[in-house]
Amino acid sequence: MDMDWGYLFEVSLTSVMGGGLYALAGLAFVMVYKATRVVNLAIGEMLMAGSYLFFTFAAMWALPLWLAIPAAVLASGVLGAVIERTMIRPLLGEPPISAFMVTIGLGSVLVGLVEMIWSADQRRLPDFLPTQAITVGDAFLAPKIFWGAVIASVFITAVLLVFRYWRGGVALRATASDQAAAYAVGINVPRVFSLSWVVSAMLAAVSGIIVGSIGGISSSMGVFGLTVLVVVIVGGLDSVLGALVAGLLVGLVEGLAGAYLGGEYKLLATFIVLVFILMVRPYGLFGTREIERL
Amino acid sequence: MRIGTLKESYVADAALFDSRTQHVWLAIAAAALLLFPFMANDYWLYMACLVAINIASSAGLNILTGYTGLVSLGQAAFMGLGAYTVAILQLRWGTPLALNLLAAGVVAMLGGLIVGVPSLRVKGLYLAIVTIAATFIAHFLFANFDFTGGTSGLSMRPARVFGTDLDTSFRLYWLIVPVTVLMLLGAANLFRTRIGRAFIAIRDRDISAEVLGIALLKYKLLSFGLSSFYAGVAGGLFAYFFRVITPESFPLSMSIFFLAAIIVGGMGSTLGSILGAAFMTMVPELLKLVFDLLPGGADLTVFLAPVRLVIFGALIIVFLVFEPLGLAEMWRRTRRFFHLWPFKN
Amino acid sequence: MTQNATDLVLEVNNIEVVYNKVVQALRGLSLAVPRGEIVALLGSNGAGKSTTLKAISNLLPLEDGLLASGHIRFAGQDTARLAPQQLVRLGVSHVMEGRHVFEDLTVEENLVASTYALSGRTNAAKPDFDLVYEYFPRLFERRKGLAGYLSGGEQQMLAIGRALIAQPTLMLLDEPSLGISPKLTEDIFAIIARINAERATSMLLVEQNATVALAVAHRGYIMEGGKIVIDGTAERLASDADVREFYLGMGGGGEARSFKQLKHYKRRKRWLS
Amino acid sequence: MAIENPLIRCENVTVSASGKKLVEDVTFELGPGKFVALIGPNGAGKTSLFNTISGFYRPSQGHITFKGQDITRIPAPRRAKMGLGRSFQNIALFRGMTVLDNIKLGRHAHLKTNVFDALLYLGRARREEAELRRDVEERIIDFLEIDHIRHAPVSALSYGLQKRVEMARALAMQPEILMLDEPVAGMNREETEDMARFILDVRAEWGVTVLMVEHDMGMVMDLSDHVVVLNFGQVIARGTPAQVQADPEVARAYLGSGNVDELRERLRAAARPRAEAA
Amino acid sequence: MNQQAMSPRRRGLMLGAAATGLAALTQPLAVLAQDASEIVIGGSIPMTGVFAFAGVGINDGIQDYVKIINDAGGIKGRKVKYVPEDTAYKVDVSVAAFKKITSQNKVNVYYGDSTGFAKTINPELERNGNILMAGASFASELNDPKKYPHQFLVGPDYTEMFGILLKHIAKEKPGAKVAFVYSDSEFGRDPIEKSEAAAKQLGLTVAIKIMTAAGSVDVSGEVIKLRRAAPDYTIFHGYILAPIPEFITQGKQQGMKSKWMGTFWTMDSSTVMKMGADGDGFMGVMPYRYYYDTEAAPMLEKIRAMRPEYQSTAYTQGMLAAMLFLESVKRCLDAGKPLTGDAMKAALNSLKDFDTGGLIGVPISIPGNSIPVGRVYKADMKAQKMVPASDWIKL
Repeated sequence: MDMDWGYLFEVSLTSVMGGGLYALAGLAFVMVYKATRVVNLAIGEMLMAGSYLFFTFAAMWALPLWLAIPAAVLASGVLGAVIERTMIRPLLGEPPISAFMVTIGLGSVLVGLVEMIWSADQRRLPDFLPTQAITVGDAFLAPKIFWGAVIASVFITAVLLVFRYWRGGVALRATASDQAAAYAVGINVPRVFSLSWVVSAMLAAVSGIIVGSIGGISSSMGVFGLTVLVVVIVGGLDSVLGALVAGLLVGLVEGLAGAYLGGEYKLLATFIVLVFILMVRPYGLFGTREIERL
Repeated sequence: MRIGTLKESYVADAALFDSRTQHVWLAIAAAALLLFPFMANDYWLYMACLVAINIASSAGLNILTGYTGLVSLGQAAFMGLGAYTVAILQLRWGTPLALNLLAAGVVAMLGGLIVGVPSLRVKGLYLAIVTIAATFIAHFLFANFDFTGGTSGLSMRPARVFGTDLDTSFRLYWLIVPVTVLMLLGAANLFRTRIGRAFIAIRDRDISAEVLGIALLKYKLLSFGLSSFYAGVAGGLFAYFFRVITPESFPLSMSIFFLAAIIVGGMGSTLGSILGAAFMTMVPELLKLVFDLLPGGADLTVFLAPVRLVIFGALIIVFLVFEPLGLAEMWRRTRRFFHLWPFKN
Repeated sequence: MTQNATDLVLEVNNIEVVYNKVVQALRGLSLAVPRGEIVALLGSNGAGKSTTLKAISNLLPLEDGLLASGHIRFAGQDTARLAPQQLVRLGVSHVMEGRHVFEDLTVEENLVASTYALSGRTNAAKPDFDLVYEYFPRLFERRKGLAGYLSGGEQQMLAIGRALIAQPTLMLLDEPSLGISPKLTEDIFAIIARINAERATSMLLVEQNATVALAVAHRGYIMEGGKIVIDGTAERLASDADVREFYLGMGGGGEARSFKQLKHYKRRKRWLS
Repeated sequence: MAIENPLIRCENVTVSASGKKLVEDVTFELGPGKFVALIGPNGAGKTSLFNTISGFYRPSQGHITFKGQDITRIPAPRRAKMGLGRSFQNIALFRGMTVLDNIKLGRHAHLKTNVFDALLYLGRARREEAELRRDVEERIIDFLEIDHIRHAPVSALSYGLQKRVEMARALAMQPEILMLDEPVAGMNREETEDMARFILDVRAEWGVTVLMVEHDMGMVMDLSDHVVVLNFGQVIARGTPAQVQADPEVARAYLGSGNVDELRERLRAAARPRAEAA
Repeated sequence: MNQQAMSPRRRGLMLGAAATGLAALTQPLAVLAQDASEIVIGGSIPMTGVFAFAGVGINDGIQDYVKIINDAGGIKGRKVKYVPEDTAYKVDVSVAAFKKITSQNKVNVYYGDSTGFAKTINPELERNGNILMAGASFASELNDPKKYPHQFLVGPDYTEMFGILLKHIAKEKPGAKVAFVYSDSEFGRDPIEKSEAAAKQLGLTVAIKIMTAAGSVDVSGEVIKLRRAAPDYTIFHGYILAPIPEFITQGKQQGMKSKWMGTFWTMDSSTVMKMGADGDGFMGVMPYRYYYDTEAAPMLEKIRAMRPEYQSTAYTQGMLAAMLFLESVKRCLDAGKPLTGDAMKAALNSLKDFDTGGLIGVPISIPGNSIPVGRVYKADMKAQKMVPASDWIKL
C-alpha cells in the first residue's frame, strides 16, 4: 500500500493538537492525585459539570463570554470545594480505594444532577472560537482543534508557572511530596487538599468548555474522562510531565488508530497502549514507584 | 456472637449454621424460596430471577474485591464472556444446559486469568484501570466478530431441561435460584478454608502474607479466576434469562453496578453480596413506586432517571462514608439487638 | 538552675498516648523544657521518644495516634486543641526523624514552604533565608538543586534550616544524627549549640547518641517503656553509670531480674473431642 | 566460630535499596536449637536482614543457606513452607479476621485443600480444617493462653495480646526457626515478662531455634545464647551477651564516641564567639 | 434438597421476608384489574435517560390519540386504556416494565422502546400470543414477519430509509459519490452493509464508510478522511445530533462541497435547528409530515388544535403507532375475531391505501412489518423549518 505521507501528517497534527485537551484534563486529574492521593474517576463528569455551567451562563442567561467563562470556572471551583469537603475529607486516613469508589458514586451523582437540571438532551455551546480555517502546508487543521490546543497550552503553562512561583503552589507541591513534613512546617494541609480540588475542578471546567464547544455537550460526555484516565495512568498518576506527554501520545495513538483502522479501534488502541505500558512500567511512564514495606 | 450455644465438636463449631434457631430460620427461608414462585406474579418472578443473577455475579466480585482487595471494574465483561459462551454453544452445537453453564464459567475464568496476570506487577488503582480496559476490549471483541453476531448480538432458544423449555420466569426461577444458591454456598465454604483465608490475608497486607507462605501471584490469579467464573456462570444465566445478548448488554456501567452492590451490601461478606445485589436491583423499582405515590407523580416522572442516578451514586458515597461495612453490618446490628431483646437469650 | 512555671517553655504533664486505639506508647510521661535551654531526651529504641515529640507537635493523628490523657502546655497555653500548623505558627517547630525534606522541591522552595509558619504571626520578622544560609553555607551552594539529591547530612541541615525559617521559640529535634557520619554529626551539633546560644531557641532533643546529646544539652531525661526513668543535668547524666547500663542492658539494676527465674504456671484443661 | 551444621547461614550478604546499602557483607550462622539475638541502633539494618532471610528482599551479593540448602533465590512463600517462621516489627496481623483465623493462616503452606475441596467443603477440606482446628486449639492457643479471645477480631485486642497472637501464628507455621522481630517493643513490664516466658517455653517444649531482633537489652542479654551487633549495616561485634556488653565498639555504637566533657567544650567553643558578637 | 435447604439461610430470610412483603404488594395491584371490555395499550416508554427527548413525545402522541378515540366513544363502545412505564431506555428495565404491565392488565397492544427490547421480548410475545407490538426501533432486523410475527415498525426500517435517500440521490445526481458516516453501535451499523449493495445497484459509488466511536466528540481525524474521499453526498446514521454539526462545520471549513443527509431520529425539526447556520440545507428522510406542514391533513390540524406548540416527529410516531394499533383492533372486532396477536397482525397487514389523516402524506399499505415510504426534507434555517425536497417515495 502506498503511504500517503500528507495524510499521515495531517492526521498526526490534528490528533496531537487534540491530545492537548487530554493533557489539560490530565493535569486536572494529577493535581488532585498528587496532593491527596485520590484517584478521581469522576474527572470526566467534572468536565461535564464545567461545560454545563458555562452553557447556563452563556446560553441560558446570555452573559457575555468574558463573563460567562470565568463565572463557569469559578462556579466549578466552588463545586470542587464542596466535593472535597463533603465526600473526600471524611475519608481522610481511609484506604485510597475508598476515595476511589466514592468518586465513582460522585460521577453518577453529577450525571444525575445534570440530567435533572438540564435534561439528557444534547446541546451545543455558543461558538466562541475563531472559525477561520488553519492550514499548515497542505494540511488543514480544524480551527476549534487548533484554538482548543492553544488555550490548553496557555492554561497548562500558566498552571505550571503558578505552581513554580506562587507560594500556594509550593505548599501544594510540598504537601504532595511529604504530608507529615508539610504539617510540621506549618502548612495548613487540609486547606491544601481543598485547594487542589478547587484548582482541579477549575482546570476540568476549562477543558470541559473547550471539549463541549468542539463536540457539543450532553450528560454522557463524561466518557471523555475514560481517555483522561488512560492518559494519567500511562503518564504515571503523580507526574505532571507524564500527563502532558501521555496526553499528546494518547491523542496521537487515538488519531492514528481512527485514521488507519477505523473509529471502533480508537478506544481499543488507547487501552492496548495502556496495558502494554503498564506491563513494562507498572507505575506509568513517569510515575513514582511506590516502595513496599513489610 | 450468639449466646449460650454449646458446641460438641470442632466440626460443629465450624458449621455455617449451627444453632437450632438458625435451622428453624433456614427451613422457613427454604420454604419461602420454594413457595415464592407459586405466590408471585410474573413481574415479581422476573425481578426475583434478575436479583438472583445479580447476586451470583456480586458474590463473585465480592471474592475478588471484597475479600482479596483487588478492585475490579471488569465484572460485566466476564459476564459477557459467559453469556456469549452459552449462546454460541447452544446455537452452534446445541450442547446441554449444564455443560453450557460450566463452559461459561470456564471461559470467563480464562478471561479473568488473563486480566489477572498483570496483578502482580500492577497494583491497586492502576489495576482497577486495567480492568476497565478489559471491559472495552471485551466489548470490541463482541462487536466485531462474526460468530458473536456483531453489534446486533445473538438470539437464543430457551434452555431445555428434561424436555421442558425454560421460557417463562416461573420455569427459569427453578434454574436460576438453585444455581445461585449453590454458588453462594460455595462462596461461603471457601472462606472456611485456607484458600479464603489466603485471600483475606492478601487484602489486609499482601507483603506479609507472602512471608507466611502465601504465593501472591497464585492466589491473586485464583481470586481473579474464581470471581470471573462466578461472573461467567451468572452471565450464562443472564443469557438464558434474556435470550438476546448484544455487546451493549454488558456496559461499564454494569460493572459499576456490581461494585456499588458490594459496597452497599458489605465488602468481604457473602451476606453483603446478597443484600447489596438485591437492594440495588430493587432500588429503581422502589423509586418508581415512591414516585407513583407522590402527589403529581406523573409530572415528576421526567426526573425519575436522573433521580435514580443521583440515588445510585449517593448510596455509594453514603455507605462508604457512614457505613463502610454495608447493609450486612446493619443487619448484624439489628440481629444482635433482637437477639437480646427483650431478655438476654 | 531555678525553675518556676513562667520559665518553662514547655510542660508535659503525665501524658498517655495510644496508637491504633490499642498500642500504648506513652504511660504517664512528664517533662519540662526551661526557656533557652537544650533538653535531651534519651532512651532505647521503642521507648517512646519520637512519640513524645509527635505528641507535643500534635502530629500523632497522622499515624493514628491519640493523646489519651494528660496535658501539654506551650508557653503556658494548653495545646490540645491546636492543629499542627497552628502550633508551628505559635513557635513550635518539629524537625522530624528521618529529616522529611520535600524531595521534589528545591532547597530554596523547601525554605519557602516553611514560611507558612509565619502566617498570621503578628510580631514576626520577614523570613530570613540568609540566616539559614549563614548557618549552613552548603545549602546556599545547592539552593537551586532538588532536596532529594542532597546527601543525608545536607538534608538534615535543610530540615533544621527549614525549622529556623519558622523563627521558633521551641525546636523539637528528632535524632539529628541518624544515619550520619560521626564527623558530620559533630558539625551539626555544633550548629545546634550555636542556634541555641545565639537565638535563645529552646530545644527538646531526642537522640540515641547519648554522648553527643549530653554534650550539647543542659539537662536530660532518660525514658523507658513510655515514661521517664531518670532525669538530671546533662553533666550528672553523663557521669551516671546507670545510663550506660540502661543502654547496654548490663543488668543488676533494681527491677531487672532474670526472665528465666519467672515462675511457670500453666493451666491444663480438658479438650473437646 | 564456624558451626558444624548451621541451621541457617548468611554468607557475605549485602542488600541494597535505591542505591543505599542497608546490609553490607554480613556473615553469621545459627546452630540448631540456639537462641541468637540481633541488636544494633536504629537503622542498623536488623529488620532488613530479617526481611532478606525471610525472602522479601533479595541480596545483591552473598548467599543464604537453610539446612545446607541455598535459599537465596527461593521465593518467600516456599521458605515459609521449608520452616522459616517469623513475626513482624509492626504487628502484621490480618485485622479483618478473628484470632483463630489469623493463627490458622500460619499453617497455610502446610495444608493441601484446593479450590474444589474448598467450594464443596466435603472430604479433604472438612477433615483438614477439623484437624487444623484441633491442633491450633489444643497446642497453640492453649499454650499461649489466648483461648478466651479466639473468636475476637484481632483489631479489638490489646497490643500485648496482638503480639501474642502473632507469635501463635508464627508457631502455627510449624517453624524450625522462629524469627521474632521486636517481640516486646512497646510492652509494659508485665507483658514483657509474659512474652519472655512464652519464648522460653516455646524453646523448651518445641525445641525451636530462635532468631530475635530486640531493643530491650535486659531481655536480650538475659535470654540469648549469642548476640550479633549491627551498625550501619555491618556486623560490629558478636559473641556471648557478656562479651558484647564489654565491647567498646558496641558502646560507641549505642552511646556515641568520645568523652562527653571534651565534646561539650568543643561544641560550646564553636557557639561562643558568634553568640557574643550577636 | 437438604443441600439446598442448608443454603444461605440469611438469603432465604431476606427473600422470604421480601416474598411475603411483595406478595402483599401485588394483591392491591391485582384488585385494580381492568374492566374486561377495555382495550389496553401497554408501553415501555423511555421518558427519561438518553432517549427521553423522543420518549416524552411518543408518550404524548399515544396519549393524545387514545384521548381522541375515547372522546369519540372508544372502539365499538370499548374504552381504550394506556398504561405506560418509564424505562430510561434500558433493556432490563423495559422488560421489567413489560412484565409488570402485563401481569396487572390484559394487554392487547404494546409499545416498546428499543431494538434490544424488541428482540428480547419477542419470544415472550409469541408465547403470550395476544399482543401486537410496535416501537421506537426501525431496525432492519425486525422487518421480518417470520421472526417477528407480532411486531411491526411504524415507518420504513433503517435500510429502507437509506434506500429512499439513495433513490433520491440517484435521481438528483446519477452516479454520485456517497459517503456513509455511522456510529459504532447496533443502531449505527444496522443498514450499512445492505445499503452499500443498494447504492451499487442504483449506480452510485460508496466513496468511503466511516465508523466513529459511539459518543466520540472530536471528529477532526474523520473529517480529514471524509474530505479526501470528496463525496457528493454524506449520509449520517446512528446519531441523534452530535457529532453531525461538527462534521458539517469542519467539512465546510475545509472546503467540502458534499450535501449532508440524516435519518429519522436526527430529522426532528428541533434537532436539525440546533445545527446552527452550517446546518442550512441539511437533508434527510422523514416518513411523516412535520407539525407545521401546510398541506391538507386533518390529523395535523387536530394536533395543532390540541397542542398549539411544536410537536416533535417522535410525537407523530407515537400517535401513528396508536392509530395503527387501534385500527387493527377495530378491524378484528369488526370481523368478530378474537384479539389475538395473529388476528391483529393480519388485520394490520390488510391495510390497503389506508389514510393516516395526513400524518403520512400518501395512503399506506403494510404488506409486511414496515411502512416503506418516506420523503426527503431539507432544512431551511431562515424559516427555521424543514421543507420538502422530494416527493413521497415508496419502495
